[in-house]
Amino acid sequence: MKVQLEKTYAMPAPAQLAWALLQDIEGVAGCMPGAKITERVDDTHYKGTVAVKLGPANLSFRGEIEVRALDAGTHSLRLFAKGTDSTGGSAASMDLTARVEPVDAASCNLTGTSEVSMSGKAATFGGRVMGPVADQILNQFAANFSARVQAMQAQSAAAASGASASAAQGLPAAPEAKPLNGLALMWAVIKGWLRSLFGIKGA
Amino acid sequence: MGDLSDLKEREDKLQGMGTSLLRKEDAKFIRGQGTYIDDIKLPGMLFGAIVRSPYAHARIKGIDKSKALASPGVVAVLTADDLKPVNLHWMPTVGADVQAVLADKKVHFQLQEVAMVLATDRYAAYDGAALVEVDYEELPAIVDPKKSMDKDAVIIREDIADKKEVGHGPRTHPNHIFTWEAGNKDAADAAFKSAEVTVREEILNPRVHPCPLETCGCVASFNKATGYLTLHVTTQIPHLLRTVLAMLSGVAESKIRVIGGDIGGGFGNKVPIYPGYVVATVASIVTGVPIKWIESRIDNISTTGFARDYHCTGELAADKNGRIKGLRFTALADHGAFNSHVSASKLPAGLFSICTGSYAIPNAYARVDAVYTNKAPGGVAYRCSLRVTEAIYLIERMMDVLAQKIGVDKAEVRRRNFVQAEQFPYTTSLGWTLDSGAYHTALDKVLKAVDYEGLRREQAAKRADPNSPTLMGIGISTFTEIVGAGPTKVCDILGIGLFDSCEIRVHPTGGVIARLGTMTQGQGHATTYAQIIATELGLPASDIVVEEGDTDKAPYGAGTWGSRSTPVSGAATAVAARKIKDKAKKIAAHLLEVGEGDLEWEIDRFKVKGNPSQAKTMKEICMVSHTGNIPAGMEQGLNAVAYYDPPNLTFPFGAYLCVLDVDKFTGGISVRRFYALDDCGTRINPMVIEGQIHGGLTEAFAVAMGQQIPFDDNGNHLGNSLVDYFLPTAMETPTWETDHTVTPCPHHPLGAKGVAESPHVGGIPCFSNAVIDAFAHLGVTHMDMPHNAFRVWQKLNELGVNKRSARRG
Amino acid sequence: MANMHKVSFKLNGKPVEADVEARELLIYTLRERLAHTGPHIGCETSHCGACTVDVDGMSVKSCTMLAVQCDGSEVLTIEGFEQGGVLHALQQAFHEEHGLQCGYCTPGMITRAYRLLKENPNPSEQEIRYGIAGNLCRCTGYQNIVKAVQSAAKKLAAAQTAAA
Amino acid sequence: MIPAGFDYHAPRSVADAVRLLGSLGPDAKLLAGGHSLLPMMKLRFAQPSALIDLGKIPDLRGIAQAGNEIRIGAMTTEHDLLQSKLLADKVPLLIEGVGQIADPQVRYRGTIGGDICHGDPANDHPALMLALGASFVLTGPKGERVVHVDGHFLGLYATQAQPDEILTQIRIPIPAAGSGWSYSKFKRKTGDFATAAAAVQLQMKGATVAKVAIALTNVGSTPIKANQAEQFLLGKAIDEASLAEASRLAMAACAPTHCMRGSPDYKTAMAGEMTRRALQTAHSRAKP
Repeated sequence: MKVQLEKTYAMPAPAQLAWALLQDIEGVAGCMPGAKITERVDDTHYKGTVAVKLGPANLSFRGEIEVRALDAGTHSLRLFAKGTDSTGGSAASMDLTARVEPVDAASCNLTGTSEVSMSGKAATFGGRVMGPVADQILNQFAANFSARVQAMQAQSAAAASGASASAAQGLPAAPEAKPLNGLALMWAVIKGWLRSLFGIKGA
Repeated sequence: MGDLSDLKEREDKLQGMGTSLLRKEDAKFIRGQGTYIDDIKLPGMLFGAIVRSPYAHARIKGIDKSKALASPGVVAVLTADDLKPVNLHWMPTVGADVQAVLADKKVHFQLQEVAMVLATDRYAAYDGAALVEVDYEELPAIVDPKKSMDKDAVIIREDIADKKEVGHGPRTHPNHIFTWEAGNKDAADAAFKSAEVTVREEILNPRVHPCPLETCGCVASFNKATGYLTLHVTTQIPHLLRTVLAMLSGVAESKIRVIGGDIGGGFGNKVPIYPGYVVATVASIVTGVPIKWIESRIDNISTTGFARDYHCTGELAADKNGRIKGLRFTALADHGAFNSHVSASKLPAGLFSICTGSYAIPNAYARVDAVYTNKAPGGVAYRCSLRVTEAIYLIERMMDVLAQKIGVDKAEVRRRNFVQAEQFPYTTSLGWTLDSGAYHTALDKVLKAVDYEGLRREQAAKRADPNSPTLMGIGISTFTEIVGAGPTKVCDILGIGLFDSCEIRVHPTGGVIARLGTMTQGQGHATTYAQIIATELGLPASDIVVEEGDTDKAPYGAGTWGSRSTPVSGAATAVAARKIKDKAKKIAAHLLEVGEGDLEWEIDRFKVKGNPSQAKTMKEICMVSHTGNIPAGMEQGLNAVAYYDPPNLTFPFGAYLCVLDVDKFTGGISVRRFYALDDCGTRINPMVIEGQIHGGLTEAFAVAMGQQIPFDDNGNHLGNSLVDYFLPTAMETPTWETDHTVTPCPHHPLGAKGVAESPHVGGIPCFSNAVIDAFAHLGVTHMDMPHNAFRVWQKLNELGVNKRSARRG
Repeated sequence: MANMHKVSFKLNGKPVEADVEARELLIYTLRERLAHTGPHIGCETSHCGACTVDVDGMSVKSCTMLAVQCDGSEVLTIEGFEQGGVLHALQQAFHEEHGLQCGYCTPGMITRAYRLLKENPNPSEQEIRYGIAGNLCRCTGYQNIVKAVQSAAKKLAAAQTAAA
Repeated sequence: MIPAGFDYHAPRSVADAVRLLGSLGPDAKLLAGGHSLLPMMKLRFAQPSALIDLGKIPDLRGIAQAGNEIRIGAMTTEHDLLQSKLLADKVPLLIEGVGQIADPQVRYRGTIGGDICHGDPANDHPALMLALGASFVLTGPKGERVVHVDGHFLGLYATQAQPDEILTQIRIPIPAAGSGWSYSKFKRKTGDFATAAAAVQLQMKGATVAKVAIALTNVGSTPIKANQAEQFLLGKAIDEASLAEASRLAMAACAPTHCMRGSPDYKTAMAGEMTRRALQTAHSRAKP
């Protein structure tokens, strides 16, 4: 059970800042809904957990992340993450390439290309929900990422001439890992659509 | 004395062969008093839960038991490493291969057995299983057998990568198992070269599962003091299982007792020997306490006893009138990760060579190539004999393809190719000798019963009407089955011939106990065997007890599968009864002071010819046989045992016809009528036969219309629970019309043939032929099973049949 | 460790008690603690109906109900059908119409049919098929089961009028 | 196939249930009929710390008429609905839909509230509620609020109900006398979710459509209201042309995913076909 995803998000910050954040794996993981780095093995190997929650369903994966490439030239990062869920019945892996492309001095695009592969029970029973869920995860990731780059921007502005190279230090703590919340996410994802249909009832 | 009403009364009292005697086995089942495997509870028993792989193909880098061992109630966690000391982490298969009992370094298919957690109860065991941490390194999986033998294909079985052969001739690729051939290829090729007409189709028999309502399981109990091993187990082959256990465990076969108990349906799923049985047995030997292992439904569909997965090509060569001159059938067989396919040693492709069916085909060639994939092993015969459904499906489909090609009616093309009644015994070009048959009679009776011409007229009218919301299909199947394995000269498993047995003991007051090597799973053996003995010995069936499945009590036999019970054990029963009858006759002659030649048999007694008042009833003889008043030199008692090695298999046949309607817009199919005529020779219990046919047809309907075990590219199951796997309910299941002719088997002591599988083997092609016939006028010659609405709709959509005419109403 | 609960209910008319974990399924309590092995486990996803029992006048799949939910209930299983050595009309009819083969679905099937006939004493064939659609049988093809339910319905109706 | 451990609570009143829900936190789940939740728990996809069983709250069961609406307690079972003369008389669409849910045993246990709260677009009640224009009473710590079905379903397993709220009652406006109805459901087998299904409530004025509601099951991440098809049909006669266009518009609103039931194309086509058939049946039942 594989899904390919390619998404581009506009980031209201200079490419340098976004790239700086992208190089900070803990920081990146911090933007992943429900994800947490539990151990830094070395510069390119980490251990962590991801919790995915959807209605009554709740899967928590533990596994490893390997940084396969970090290319300053193209501002791109390639990660490979894999793990098994707490009951051992399911497994997942993700091959992710994230790239930062400057748009102008103040903004850039974050493009993520990933192939998510599922095995076990989750693949057998989750087929019907997998597309939407992966979508939600990426959207919230982008939202968190954007929030953090903006925070960095504020900070580096404050620190007068901030050296983007060192901008990765002293970041605000990654938002504490909350499991992906189906309700909040779906709400975010389809709010616009709902508004067009029914006004903003229930918002 | 002797008048007709008296004869009838005595006859009726026996309730012997030919009567629809109500089943003896029902009494416990209707009260909920059956003893199925999960009903068995022994003191101190532990429950074993199996840890399974989420990956279809992966290396095991490590297994961490610590969390599981710390879980409440968990007693032990067994892995391959724990079985190594006793050398039971791998086990030999009937396919001359080996199979991992618990995954050793690698998992080869999704949900493969990796570890067993032993705990004080089922809940604790499953909690523990969820806590066993296995570190995997995923490998690419091969799911499509057509890719197994690619040059760059990943090697599935590293453990035998350099093995030159797996039982059946040279391997041409590390993922190749064997290639089997039958018939004369040159003669067949020549027939195709000179043929006026040839047809060819690629036809799939998808991977399915017998899915009995009870899953597999066992309770293994080893007594350390006595060294005696008792295995309660869901098995169709208790005696062969005992022998294999002795070979595996080193425990003397005399100290192993296998007990079949009540079985909640088998349909082939309970023939193989599964890792769960072996781990539970080893665990009991090691711990000295009883171990229960019960499969979940998902594990059942995913890992034990799949069937089919034959990717076939059918070719027929014929003259322009449809008379067949040559046949070439080949199959690529997906055997999964280990070759534990159930088959007789000399028949790696089972009885696939019955694929000439009911037809006189002068030149034929068949070939099967078996390969490994990252799927579960253990291919079984799902309510059929070994690979017979695959063979008959192919020939019955191809008869339709040929008929469409030459524009001859599908019933007529069959008539033109049938083996003629006077040709029997008829030896096919692939080497089987069909003992008897009356194919024309059967087909004509069915066509008349359903008004075949009328149906074809109605179909023509529907086809002419563009506004008809449905397509009408008429399917025919005139199959010949091959059951009752089998003659030991052709059929053995692990060297043991597939004979079977019956031991009969007659008690002084006329009560009888009979014990057999077979194993009922609902077929009604306790009733039908008793009826055979009742007729043979003139003692009432009500006083005859039948026992099976306990290897300490029953004589050795190959068990119940492949519709072999009546053909083999039924024969053994008759032979044993006749031994007793011969002795009884001597005693009667002695008592009546006449020669044996002066006696004649009448229902329940021997009487003196011409002096009917002079007679001895069997009941009287039973008592006398236990006294001193028997012929000099004769031993007391009326007991006999018979081991029956059948001279040939039996060849039941039938003619089926199905009428159905396809909804043009949804692809949904509704079966309007299904008429099944079966000929199984002598009919022992018509009620039981009818019941077997209803069940077989229903399983055929399930296979044709919906069953399939689907996988994604990673080898993940996509439908391995009853959420998706199709078991029809009373709502979906059609109503069955049954009929019969009787053509006795010339070589069976009772003239009987097997029957339970005919409706499955003959039913599947009948459904498919009906579905495809609905599309025949649109040029469609084949559609693969299952014919579920989605797949049928895709064809409707492709042909544009589902478009409504844009007329404004 | 999940907390334990004491549940007490009437099983085939007799009061019973069991100490169970909250997560314990009714089928497990009946089979493992109360030695009623008539109802069986066939699928675990509440499709097959082999575990069907009657709880407070409802046909229930006991693999999808918690034992704790039955506290104070009236539970009927196949073991409760035979009264004073006399088989229930449904048990008799399943035997006479050859409505069973391996017997594994039979307890659930009969228990379901019992409630069906309580609610609809004279069902048509279609109503019977619809009424037992929650119970799978792999052996019989249902035809004789339908016959058995029809024949039991007649017997019960006759008994009714006789009693009246 | 055994659930992980959890605590069990069986409150006797809605107030107690709300209190428990608040105190036990987000890992506690409400238990209704259990035929969606328990299988998920047996597969250990769901491992709630506690279950709050609503089955012992008598106030949550029952069917009654209040003015122009029918009020149904959230814990009323499908079987109760099927037995209701009141519903058969006033809201026959609901009866026709419920009769096609799962199997008899599931209908004895399954509840209308549970079916709605699960937020699964494959369930039948969500679309039925859309077609009937129902409202839901949600009870939480701050008391009750009534939300309309439109917009209630946010996505897969996601509804407007907040984590601390309980659906306590369903309110269905009684359709105008003489209106027609149909729930056309296409499924693989008994007990299966719909491949696609259409719920239609139709009111004719003479030969033309005065009012129509069309809702679709299992062809998107939520149940779908076929607004454009509805708009189109207003004032039109039900004939081949309008049926074709209405089902085309209904199909345009579908966004199903692939599963064993079929491809998105197929499910969309079935949604169109079920829409057509439901409209035809509803039309045949409607009085002009």
